[in-house]
Amino acid sequence: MAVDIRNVAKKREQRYSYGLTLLRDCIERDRDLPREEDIFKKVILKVEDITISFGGLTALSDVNLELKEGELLAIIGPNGAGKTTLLNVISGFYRPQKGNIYFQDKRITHYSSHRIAAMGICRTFQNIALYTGLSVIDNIIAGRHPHIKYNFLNGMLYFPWARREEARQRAIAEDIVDFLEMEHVRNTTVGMLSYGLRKRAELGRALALEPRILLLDEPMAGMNLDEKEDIARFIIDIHEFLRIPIVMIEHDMGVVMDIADRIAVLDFGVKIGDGTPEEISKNPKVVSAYLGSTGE
Amino acid sequence: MTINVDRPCGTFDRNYYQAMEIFRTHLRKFLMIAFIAVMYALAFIVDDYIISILIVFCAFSVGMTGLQIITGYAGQISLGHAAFMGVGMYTMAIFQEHLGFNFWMALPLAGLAPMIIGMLFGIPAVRIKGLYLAFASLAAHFVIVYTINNWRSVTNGTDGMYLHRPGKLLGIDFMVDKYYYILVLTVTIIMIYFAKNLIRTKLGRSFVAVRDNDIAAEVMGINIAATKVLAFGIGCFYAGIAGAIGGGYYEYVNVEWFTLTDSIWYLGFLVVGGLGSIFGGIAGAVVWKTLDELSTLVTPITEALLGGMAFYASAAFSLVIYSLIVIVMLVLEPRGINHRWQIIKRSYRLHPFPY
Amino acid sequence: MKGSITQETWAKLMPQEGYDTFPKLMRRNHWQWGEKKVAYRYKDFGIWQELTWEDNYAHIKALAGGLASLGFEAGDRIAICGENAPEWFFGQLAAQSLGGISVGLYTDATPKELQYIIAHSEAKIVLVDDQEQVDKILSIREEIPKVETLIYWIAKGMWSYDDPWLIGFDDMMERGKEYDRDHPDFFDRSIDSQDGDNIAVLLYTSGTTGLPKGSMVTYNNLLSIFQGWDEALPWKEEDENLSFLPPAWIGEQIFTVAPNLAKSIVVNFIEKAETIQSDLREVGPKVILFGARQWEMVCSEIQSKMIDSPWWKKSVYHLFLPVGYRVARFQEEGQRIPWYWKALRFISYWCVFRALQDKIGLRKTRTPITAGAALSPDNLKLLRAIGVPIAQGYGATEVSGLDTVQMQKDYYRPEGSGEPFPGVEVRITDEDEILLGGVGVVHGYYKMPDETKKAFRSGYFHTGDGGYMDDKGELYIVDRVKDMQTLKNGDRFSPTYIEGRLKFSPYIKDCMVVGNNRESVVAIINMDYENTGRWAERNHVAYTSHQDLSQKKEVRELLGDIVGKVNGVLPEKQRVTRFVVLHKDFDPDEAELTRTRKLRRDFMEKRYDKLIQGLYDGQDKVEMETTVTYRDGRQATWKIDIFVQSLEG
Amino acid sequence: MEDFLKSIMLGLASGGIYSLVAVSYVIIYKATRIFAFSQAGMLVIGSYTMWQCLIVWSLPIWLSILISLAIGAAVALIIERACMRPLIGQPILAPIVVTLGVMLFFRGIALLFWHGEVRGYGESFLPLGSWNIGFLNLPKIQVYGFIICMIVIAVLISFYKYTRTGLGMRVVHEDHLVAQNLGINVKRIFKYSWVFSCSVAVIGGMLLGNIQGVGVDLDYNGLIAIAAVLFGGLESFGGAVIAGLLIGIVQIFAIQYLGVLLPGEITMLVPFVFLLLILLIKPYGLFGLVRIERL
Repeated sequence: MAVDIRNVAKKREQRYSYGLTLLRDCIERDRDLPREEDIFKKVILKVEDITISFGGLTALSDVNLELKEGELLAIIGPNGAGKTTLLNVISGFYRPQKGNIYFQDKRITHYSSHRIAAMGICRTFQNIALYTGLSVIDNIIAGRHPHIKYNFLNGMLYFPWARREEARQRAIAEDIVDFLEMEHVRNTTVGMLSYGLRKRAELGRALALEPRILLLDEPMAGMNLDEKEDIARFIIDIHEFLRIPIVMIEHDMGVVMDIADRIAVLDFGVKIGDGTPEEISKNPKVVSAYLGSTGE
Repeated sequence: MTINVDRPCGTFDRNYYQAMEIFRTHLRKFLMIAFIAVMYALAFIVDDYIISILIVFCAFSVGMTGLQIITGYAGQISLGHAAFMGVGMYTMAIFQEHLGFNFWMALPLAGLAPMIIGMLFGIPAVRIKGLYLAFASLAAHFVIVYTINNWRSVTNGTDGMYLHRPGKLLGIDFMVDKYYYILVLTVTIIMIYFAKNLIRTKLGRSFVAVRDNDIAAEVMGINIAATKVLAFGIGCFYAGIAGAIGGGYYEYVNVEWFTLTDSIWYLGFLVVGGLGSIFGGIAGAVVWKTLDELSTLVTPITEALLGGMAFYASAAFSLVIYSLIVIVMLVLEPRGINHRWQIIKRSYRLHPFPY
Repeated sequence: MKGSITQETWAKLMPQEGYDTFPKLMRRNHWQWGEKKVAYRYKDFGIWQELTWEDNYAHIKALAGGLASLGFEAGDRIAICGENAPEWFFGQLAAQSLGGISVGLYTDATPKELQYIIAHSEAKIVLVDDQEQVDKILSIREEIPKVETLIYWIAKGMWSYDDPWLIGFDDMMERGKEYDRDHPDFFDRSIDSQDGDNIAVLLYTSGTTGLPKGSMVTYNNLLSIFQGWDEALPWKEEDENLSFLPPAWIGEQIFTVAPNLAKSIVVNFIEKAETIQSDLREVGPKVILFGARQWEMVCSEIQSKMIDSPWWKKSVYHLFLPVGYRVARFQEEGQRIPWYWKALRFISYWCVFRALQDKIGLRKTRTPITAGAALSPDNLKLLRAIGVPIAQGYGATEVSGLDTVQMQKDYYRPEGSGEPFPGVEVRITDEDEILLGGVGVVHGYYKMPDETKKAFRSGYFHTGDGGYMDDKGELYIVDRVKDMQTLKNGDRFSPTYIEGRLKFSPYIKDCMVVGNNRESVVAIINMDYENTGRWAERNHVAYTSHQDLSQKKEVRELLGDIVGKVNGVLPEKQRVTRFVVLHKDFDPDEAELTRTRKLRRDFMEKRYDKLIQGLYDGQDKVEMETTVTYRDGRQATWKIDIFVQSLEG
Repeated sequence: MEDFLKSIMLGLASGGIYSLVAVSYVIIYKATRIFAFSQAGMLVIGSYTMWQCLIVWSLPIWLSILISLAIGAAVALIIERACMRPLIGQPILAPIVVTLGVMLFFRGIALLFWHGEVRGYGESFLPLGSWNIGFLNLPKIQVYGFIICMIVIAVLISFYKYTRTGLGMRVVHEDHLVAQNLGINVKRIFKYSWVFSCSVAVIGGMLLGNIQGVGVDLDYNGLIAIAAVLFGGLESFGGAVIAGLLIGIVQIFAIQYLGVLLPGEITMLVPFVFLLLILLIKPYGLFGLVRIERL
């Protein structure tokens, strides 16, 4: 059942709430939220026949993709199919040779990636981009960068404004740590954490940016069963409870089949399938791409 | 379990303000206040020669803190820091001489001028990753030296300019070295307090983000180029202020005081002091300036040894010895005195446990 | 029922007239302190949030109103299951202020155990903390028809549950406020309607044998035992206490609820099970009650860290430790400490032990107490040596928790369990079973008249523990009467004593000694995977998993000479002749241990019977086949062979 | 038009030296990815050792050249072994500061031993005088210097292209780990690149000493060469050579045409202004590799 972000529950006290209360208040204040009737209908992110090549090697050719409100889109495909390159293009790290990207009907193809991040397109990386020198809580507070409201001058003076703002940001960061159940590793440096906890910390950093959409790059790669369960639970919570549309790259078909609303299949830079999990599992082209042609 | 080293047993935080305090327990607050009180008391105890050394310590601590912000925190290498200190001195002199500003008016301007110039030079270098800012700052050094030497009408070229200390203020005559030292110390404490807070807040974190992993910084919505330029600007502001208060003591400024060698020693002794911490910067400045004082004592001895060539000997000695210290220090302890100090402090606090 | 305790001590211990129940005390504290003093402090979102007595009173009143609006009257039971949190005790006090009884449940209990206790105690309302417990209760919903509503306070992940049977904690508070508006003085009326003799709590003891028995503990029992304790070891009002032991255990009621209400001390709640040690260090409590297992963890942490510490720290530690041991031995023999030893102790305190206590978080602790399973003497000596004045205690739920504690700080016996409190009477039967009487004896077991008759004879409770009293009146616990085992040749030996000594080594996590009517004593040992793994790395022993490391020859030799050292202390015939290193730890989820980590011996002997047979008939390798159930229910069977290590002599 | 050609010729001559020094920077950057400021100091050492052998000990030319090269190589080995190897894993800042320290160390040594006076080679190294071809009079020293530079550069480039160790150096430049997997002894490659770089710098020092006279300020010329390296792109030899020549020409033009407008001595100013312009327009230089970030 589509539980819309606004009327999930009345303002509950943080201790007895469903979690992420402070973050939800921030998202409601900063972002323009989907109306109830837009869920699964209004397109929020449109990728229009993107082509990109690195000196002769075409990583993506004419890829079209749409992400609707409140949808969990999984992108699957064999290694080297251009999945990560697609995410890099969306988040502004690479400039496509051809094609455009529209976010809320605004062309953002050539925006610099920090502007795109500040607009609410947050992403996590396959090989984790965190500050291994800082502790988990500092990483998350660093993720709050675009939403911290004081300039560096009264930052230097620190006392009245900056101090209050830092405390407020720390509270939001703690809210995320509590949601991701990382209280016991809150102060350990990220360098000393296990792989699963680092992926969770990175998810926390992406959340700290008050995402309007989330781009997850193989959130469950290289994890044991328990860690996969935890991360899957968090992703489902974020998707259903905060109503954040998610684009997820994943290899584990079991996970993809049961939590994805829609699946897009990429093979050698070409989109060969797009639809609900049932359609995709029966689509002949996808089957042949994955299992090799059946040779008849 | 990881023991929270900087909290003794039994101190817990009731709100986030307490959690963020630097000096959490009363003992540490008391120690810091006591240290500052001693520094002020020194003004009335020691003789004028020591006062001059202390003033130089303070001035160069401010300069080194500026370089710490550029290099230690934001990871950009600046080879023109001494030149920007010079710009600070000259702006002070120019405003005081040509436009008749008094000391208090000219001081902030002495910081702003190098900041603006620094940012101008920084802009070309920050667009791409790597040590291009080092080259840009090197170019800045020569351009500044050239303009000062050749803009005779304003900076009357190579024969230097005069600076003035502030006149009487509330009955304190700053011409007396003691009171000027107190003024310098106060400015230093304020500047270091600003730097400490800068590191704790949003901009400081974005400096560290840019230094450690600029892809992650980009993803967090940090405008990398702007952050690097701002870091360079703030660093040069500190250099300017350092120049102004340092210059105020001698009340004379000359081009020879800030050569390329000084810029290199700035960088070298910053690394000796320790990157990435305010204390490291101050330690580097103190080491550098004590070596300076020692080398001035050494010259009579070298004169006796080498006979006539004393003039060259002392310059050569300081060059050779300093560079040896920097190289040896870098090879043996790349993270500087501060890192060694942190290890000792941590080992003491963790006693008797190892981790 | 009075036994040998004089009349006026009995009267002195009884709570004053107007304040003989928990809710009344709570009301007095609210009236007396209100906003001025902190009652509860809990760590959430990284900082310690504080609740004053005003907040407590408001929360409890609102919750009581909510319960009343659900039809909860005097005499009804509320079952509470959750981690230590203010809401746990709000639920208990709210139910008690309506005249109800609270039933404590353990969070790591299996659904089957929960179902038995809830059904047996006919609880009307169940209060749990988070989604995990809610799912457990929902899975046994059919077997507990009497339960009308299920309340939860941590709502994470619960937004899609819209079952009317479930109510959130803050919704209960709103209902309570409405109820309070239309029945203005229901709260005071119901509080005044009770007196000291009402049953306060129903605590099910998960005995090592048979089904759990619920003992009916009254307010008088709890408050008078606490009063006796307060005379022996006085509490101060500014004391701090850390609540992390399961509230379903009598120790927690006596040690946290009673002092908080009677002497208004501050109770601190930990954030999460994994953060106990860092929270302990942050709070620095004045009084602490640990189970033996927690003290063993503290001791093994000290030892394992000292093994890794650099040479200069190690030399300082080993230089001053003998001073501590020597001073402890003075205290043990009760002699006066000579002045130069006092000076040495002062130096050693400031050089090592003050810092050491600070790191383990016990620097401010005035009365550290150990209860539950017996703490092995070596641990006790180490703790005494580093300056933690640990006191051993003994008690039983049926006699309202702690009954005997070592009271003098400077005089203690390592094996002893302390003198009885004022108001507690101890007697030893001829088969040296311990009988406990006095103010703390409870009414009996709930709905089990025959068990009550068997256990409570003539005003005394038959503890079933073997022991003896020395001339100074100190009680010594040897072992469970049933567990005292006899070898084939008639020698009696106490397996828990040997196990205690073995567990003192950092490389042994747990072990079980077997020998009842057999020719010799053998042991099944669980190695401590973390410390042994670190030892293996230091000695270049390659290993992959817990199972692989446990069967390594080097590990067996390492444990061999530890067992040898322990054998040195034991009399000739009681020595461990052969032992095996088990490939996995004893696990409460496979019912090998009780909730408080005590061994279930007969079940284990049946389960590892093939292994024990192999030990006795001299094989050097026993082939084992064990099935392992994962947390999500999947089963896997493994075939592995366990190597036997025998000790010469 | 006439002096236009003349200034180009003069520019080419001094440009030759700059490209030589630029090449020495590139050699080290190509192998170890560290920008070695110490090579500027090597110019000073090179010229002084040459002067010592030639004038003070009055050895024959070829012997003194050999001795200078040997000393250069020895110094290179010491620097590489003592300073650079322990810093391999360190962040980018430490090696750069060490090379700066080495530069100042050389300056200190020069001051200490040779008391820093400016000295000339006089007749002994390269013939004085000049030829006049048509209206140009080309000072012999400049022409010979230019030719020597071009020879040395040709030798180097051919070495990199055709010999095995040269190939090894190029692999090491791409990625140290890959090189190690291919069995290339990366440490030996570092040694070679430092030796080559220092010997090139020594030759540059000799020629520069010849033109401008032996003195402590030669390391400023080394800094000027940085503009050349940047302009040419940090990784390419060809780029460094061409850029060196261009800088030489630009310098000479600036002195002739701008010298009139700007007071004071602008030989130092021009290259650095040029450097700033390069950074603005083409940060990666003419032939530099545009680095793509693999995410």
